[in-house]
Amino acid sequence: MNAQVFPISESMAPVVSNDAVNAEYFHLILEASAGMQAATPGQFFHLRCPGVSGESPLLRRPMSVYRVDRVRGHVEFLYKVTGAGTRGLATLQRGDSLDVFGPLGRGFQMAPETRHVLLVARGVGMATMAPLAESAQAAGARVTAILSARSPEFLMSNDYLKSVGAVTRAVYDADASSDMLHVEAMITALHAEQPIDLLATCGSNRLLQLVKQLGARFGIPGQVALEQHMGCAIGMCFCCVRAFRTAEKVTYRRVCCEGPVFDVRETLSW
Amino acid sequence: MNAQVFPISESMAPVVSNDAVNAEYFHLILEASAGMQAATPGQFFHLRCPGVSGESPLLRRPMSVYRVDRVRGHVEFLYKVTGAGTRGLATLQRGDSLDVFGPLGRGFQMAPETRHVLLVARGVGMATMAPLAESAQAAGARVTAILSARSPEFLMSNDYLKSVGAVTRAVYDADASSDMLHVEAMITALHAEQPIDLLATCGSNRLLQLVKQLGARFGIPGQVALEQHMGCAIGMCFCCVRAFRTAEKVTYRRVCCEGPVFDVRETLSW
Amino acid sequence: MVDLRVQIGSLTLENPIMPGSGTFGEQLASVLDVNRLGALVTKTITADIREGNPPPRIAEFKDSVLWSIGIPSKGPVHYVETLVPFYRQFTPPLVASISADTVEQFGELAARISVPGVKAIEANISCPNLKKDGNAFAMDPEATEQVIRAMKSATSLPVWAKLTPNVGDITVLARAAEVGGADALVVANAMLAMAIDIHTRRPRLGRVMGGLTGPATKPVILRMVYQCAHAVQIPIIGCGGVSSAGDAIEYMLAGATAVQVGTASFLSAGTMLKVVDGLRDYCETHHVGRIRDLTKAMVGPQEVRLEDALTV
Amino acid sequence: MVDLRVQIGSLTLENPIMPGSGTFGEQLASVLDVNRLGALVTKTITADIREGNPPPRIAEFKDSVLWSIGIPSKGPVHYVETLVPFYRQFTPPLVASISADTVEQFGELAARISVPGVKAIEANISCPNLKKDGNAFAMDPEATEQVIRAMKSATSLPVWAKLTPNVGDITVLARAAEVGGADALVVANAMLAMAIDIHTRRPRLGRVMGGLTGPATKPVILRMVYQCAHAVQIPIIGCGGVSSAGDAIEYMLAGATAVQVGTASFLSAGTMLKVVDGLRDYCETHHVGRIRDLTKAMVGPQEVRLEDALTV
Ligand SMILES: Cc1cc2nc3c(=O)[nH]c(=O)nc-3n(C[C@H](O)[C@H](O)[C@H](O)COP(=O)(O)OP(=O)(O)OC[C@H]3O[C@@H](n4cnc5c(N)ncnc54)[C@H](O)[C@@H]3O)c2cc1C
Ligand SMILES: Cc1cc2nc3c(=O)[nH]c(=O)nc-3n(C[C@H](O)[C@H](O)[C@H](O)COP(=O)(O)OP(=O)(O)OC[C@H]3O[C@@H](n4cnc5c(N)ncnc54)[C@H](O)[C@@H]3O)c2cc1C
Ligand SMILES: Cc1cc2nc3c(=O)[nH]c(=O)nc-3n(C[C@H](O)[C@H](O)[C@H](O)COP(=O)(O)O)c2cc1C
Ligand SMILES: Cc1cc2nc3c(=O)[nH]c(=O)nc-3n(C[C@H](O)[C@H](O)[C@H](O)COP(=O)(O)O)c2cc1C
Ligand code: FES
Ligand code: FES
Repeated sequence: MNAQVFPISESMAPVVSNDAVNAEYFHLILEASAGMQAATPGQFFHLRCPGVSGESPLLRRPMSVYRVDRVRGHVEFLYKVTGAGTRGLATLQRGDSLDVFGPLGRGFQMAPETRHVLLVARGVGMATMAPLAESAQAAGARVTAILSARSPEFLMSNDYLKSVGAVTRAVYDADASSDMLHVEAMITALHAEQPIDLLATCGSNRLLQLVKQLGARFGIPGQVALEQHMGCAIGMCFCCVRAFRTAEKVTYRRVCCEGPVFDVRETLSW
Repeated sequence: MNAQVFPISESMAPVVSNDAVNAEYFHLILEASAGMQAATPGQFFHLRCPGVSGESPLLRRPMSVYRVDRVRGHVEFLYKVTGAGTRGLATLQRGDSLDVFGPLGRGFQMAPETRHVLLVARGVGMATMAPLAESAQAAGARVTAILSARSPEFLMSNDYLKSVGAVTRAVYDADASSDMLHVEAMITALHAEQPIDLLATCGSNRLLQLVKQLGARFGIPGQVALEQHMGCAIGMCFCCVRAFRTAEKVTYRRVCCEGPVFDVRETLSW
Repeated sequence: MVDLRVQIGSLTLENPIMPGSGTFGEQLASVLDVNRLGALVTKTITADIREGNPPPRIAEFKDSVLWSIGIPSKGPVHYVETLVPFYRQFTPPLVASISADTVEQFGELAARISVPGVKAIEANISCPNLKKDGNAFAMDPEATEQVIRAMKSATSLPVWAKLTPNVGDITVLARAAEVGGADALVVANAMLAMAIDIHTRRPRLGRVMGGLTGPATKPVILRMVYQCAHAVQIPIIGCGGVSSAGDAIEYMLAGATAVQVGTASFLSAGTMLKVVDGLRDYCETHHVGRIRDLTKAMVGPQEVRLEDALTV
Repeated sequence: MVDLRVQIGSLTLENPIMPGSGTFGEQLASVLDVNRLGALVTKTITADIREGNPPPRIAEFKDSVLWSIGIPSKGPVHYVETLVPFYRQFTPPLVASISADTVEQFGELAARISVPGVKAIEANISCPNLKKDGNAFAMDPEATEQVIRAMKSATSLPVWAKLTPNVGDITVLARAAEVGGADALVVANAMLAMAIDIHTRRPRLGRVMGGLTGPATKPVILRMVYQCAHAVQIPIIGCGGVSSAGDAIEYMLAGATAVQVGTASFLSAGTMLKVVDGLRDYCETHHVGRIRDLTKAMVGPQEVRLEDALTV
């Protein structure tokens, strides 16, 4: 009837694999339509999670794109099992299909002249930034990633980040290297080595504060991927707001469509 | 704390097998506790049916005991797949467990001196009467069963009834042998051969009417197993009523606890 | 040891869990140890003998059930001569539920069933008031107050007013019952609802409309309990959609002193005992010595008000 | 060919399916062909600019969702200058939803947004009436009538009154809106509800109470549509828990002329189109030539009355 093409779509994506990465995390690979593969770094999909023993969740669950593999035609996710939805996701097996809605949201914005991107994340937060590492690298920028974790066994994405050419630095709670002062010193040193022109962070309020401070100190842009509970995921329901500070006032913004990636200068801590 | 034993209980019964009998019917065999095996002919269990793709039914589903196999310690059901609940039942596999509540209801009442029991049923109705065949036979009565079905492929329980020593007669819509006049003639002939002293029926309003008439004509007791949508299945919610005629008045009775087996003389047609 | 006892006016319950009227019967004693319940609430009776509504009486949804039972009743003589003696073998207090067509009849029936063995009377005022256009007593504050007052002057037993959720501002009704002298409120009865079979185009219940019960109703009734708890001083018994200890605790935090379980007992007959055990576990885990300390213990929201955010 | 058109007063809709206010936005045009909808209903606006309620704004249940959004509003200027022109590219009629703190402001805002491109105005009267103790307009028949009357005299556009389900007898409100001059009723808005996190003991919404929506609410709202259809002459738009064509048909059989879809569009953005397709299929299967013939087409229950049974 009409040949309209819609940038956002709901589709059934076949599961290629869905393997446990460690005790808490799974890595899901889906066969992706061209529309799905159009996802840019920092964007997400809204997933209809299958139910476990009848507890099929009503709402979808937002999940950042961990990787778009355009060669194989895959979209990948890295997720932590926390509640009913992600428990359901974890039951997916090769041959199943997952109902995915997207790609959604406003991702990371990298100026073309960017030369050195610093990613700093904690836990599964790195999942959200992995595509940025890949695309920054592809655009000729150097990428350094600081990964913060409880201890080495909870380190995420290290190998993948290395494989796309990022230099990674792991810091741990276990040996106190994840201490903010230490991370601050690391970033300062990295900046001295080669000026950082984009700071990106996700997954920790303390890291966000640090990025905010250092961004202000060095005069470089900082971006953060935020999370909030979602309904529609496309900006219609206004349930996913967080408070932000603009020049004039404090205001609510929708994480799903005005974000999930925001300028750190406008964020508030809470 | 207390060593009370309750006649009705909720238990998780391991599935021994659950095989398709034909395109519509399944035969479910459960490992049964002693309490479950205490079920008498005409009694039923209330089953928590598992969900299929998240449509797990809230209410339980009543299901007559098809057979109690006291040698193997099994309770068996024969059921037709009709809606969400029975679709869920059909997914059960050996190794699963089913939450069963029972045994429930007032079953068939057979006087000790009974010598010839006639069962007449249509479709899955025979499932409900199969245990009566077995126990009547064991009590030394002759059992004749008239099975009515659309056509031979929908015939139920014929082999099983034969195996417990019943003489079976099949009548079909396909060749018009299931016609009421024909069935009436069959029963009249059987009664002439050896007086019937208990008529039992299930699953067809027309058969019920016939049994009622013949019972009155020959002066022999008739019993019918009825169905009604159920909530609690133990007499508390009053949702499973049907109208009955007593000497004085028309009144509602609860199928779950005043039945499911009733004296045909008190039934009304609808 | 957790102290599970709660106080409903002059009545001490060993624990806060009891059945909702109409969802319990003698039969449950064949399934579980009813002595472990906080109270035994029986099905509503009327002064006359009634058969109840025409079938179909039940329709099922994903997370709720729709009923049209009416009040099949064997009358007060059967109640006093058969049920009361039967329940005497059990330790939890017996609570009789009654209904009637007029204010006066509520009083008369309350008097007739005020016999030894009955410890409180619950007024099911969700039924039509025949003297007032057939609108439910519980939808009308004046009628609510009058019914409770009539019962209170007819009996010395505690009277619980069971409110209907089919109202606008429930606090108006709650206060009316309190003014009438109610010793406690039961919040609330089933929600008026209906369903149609789109293939036959017939209503799915014989009486078209019926009462919706079960888990899906909990958020609405919980809100009503919370509102009532801020409107009256008398204890509140929460009722609607409870099927786990977590649900019961939610009601207590919102302001309930005790909780009734209905539909969930049909889904699993042992639900009430599971809830009692779960309450004990919760109290142990959360170091709550006396369960009554949970009543109205909800704390404020962790708001991120824009005004506050300014000062961060 | 099935005729899916329905008539809401003077407005002809190509089919009976439209979004509920607040569950639709420009964004949906990036996902589906909005020209296939019966009407386009926009999020409620107020005369002033508002940020809406503090988060958390959402809590999920098995079959319903609890929301506390408030009315984030960019005001009438943005509406008239940005949204109306945007929606002009689409064929379905644009319905503006408005809210206000007083009767007078409802009239003023209706006048301000009565611009070419807007085809009807929906009055969201579920908000607090600041001149009357903050109780919702829609809980008060007098205020309901006044709001509609004020809007009708301020605009020549059709006015739809969106009732709240948080009332006792909804027909009183329905009639008040009809007397006030409403061209149609939307039955109904979300149900007031709440939830508590038993571990933190905090309410799960920043504003404690919120609106319950989604499939679980359907049996209650359906009953209200049925009641209203027997109380007023103006068309009714059913709204509450619709997620399939079957749900929409149920509403029509109960008395609705058209149907709004809310929460279900969040669960699957294409729901409304799936419902439209399903309506066509149902009509074809059931040989319904004109979908409007389904309105109020429920037949009586197949009752087994005891009285009747006697004659069997
Ligand atoms: C834009 C975005 C990207 C995300 N990317 C990832 C990712 O790549 N990997 C990953 O492991 N997680 C990610 N999350 C978090 C993920 O959405 C939640 O862990 C998930 O929704 C939890 O669902 P659940 O049913 O398992 O848990 P439950 O706690 O049972 O969920 C209950 C409800 O709360 C919501 N919820 C709970 N936690 C969160 C959260 N942190 N953010 C938003 N909603 C939440 C759920 O969606 C659901 O509605 C992301 C969140 C957002 C907003
Ligand atoms: C005492 C008793 C014994 C029964 N024994 C058998 C048996 O041995 N074999 C068999 O195949 N069926 C039997 N039935 C019927 C069986 O209970 C229904 O087929 C089953 O409940 C259908 O559930 P569903 O979810 O698959 O169908 P749906 O139609 O989706 O069920 C919807 C609702 O209606 C109820 N319902 C539908 N049909 C019936 C019915 N005929 N009787 C009672 N409730 C019904 C369901 O329990 C459920 O609550 C018996 C019924 C009763 C009352
Ligand atoms: C089958 C059934 C019968 C009921 N009968 C009565 C009754 O006679 N009197 C009464 O006050 N409430 C009656 N109720 C309402 C319940 O007591 C209770 O208020 C309602 O079921 C809500 O609780 P739930 O969601 O836990 O089921 C009945 C409920 C059901 C399900
Ligand atoms: C996120 C959200 C926002 C809403 N905002 C409004 C609103 O601004 N104005 C209004 O009249 N109704 C609003 N509603 C109510 C819906 O229009 C609709 O009445 C309700 O969601 C019930 O329908 P449903 O069960 O299909 O969701 C909102 C509902 C939701 C879920
Ligand atoms: S989730 Fe609906 S606006 Fe963001
Ligand atoms: S099913 Fe509850 S009384 Fe029969």
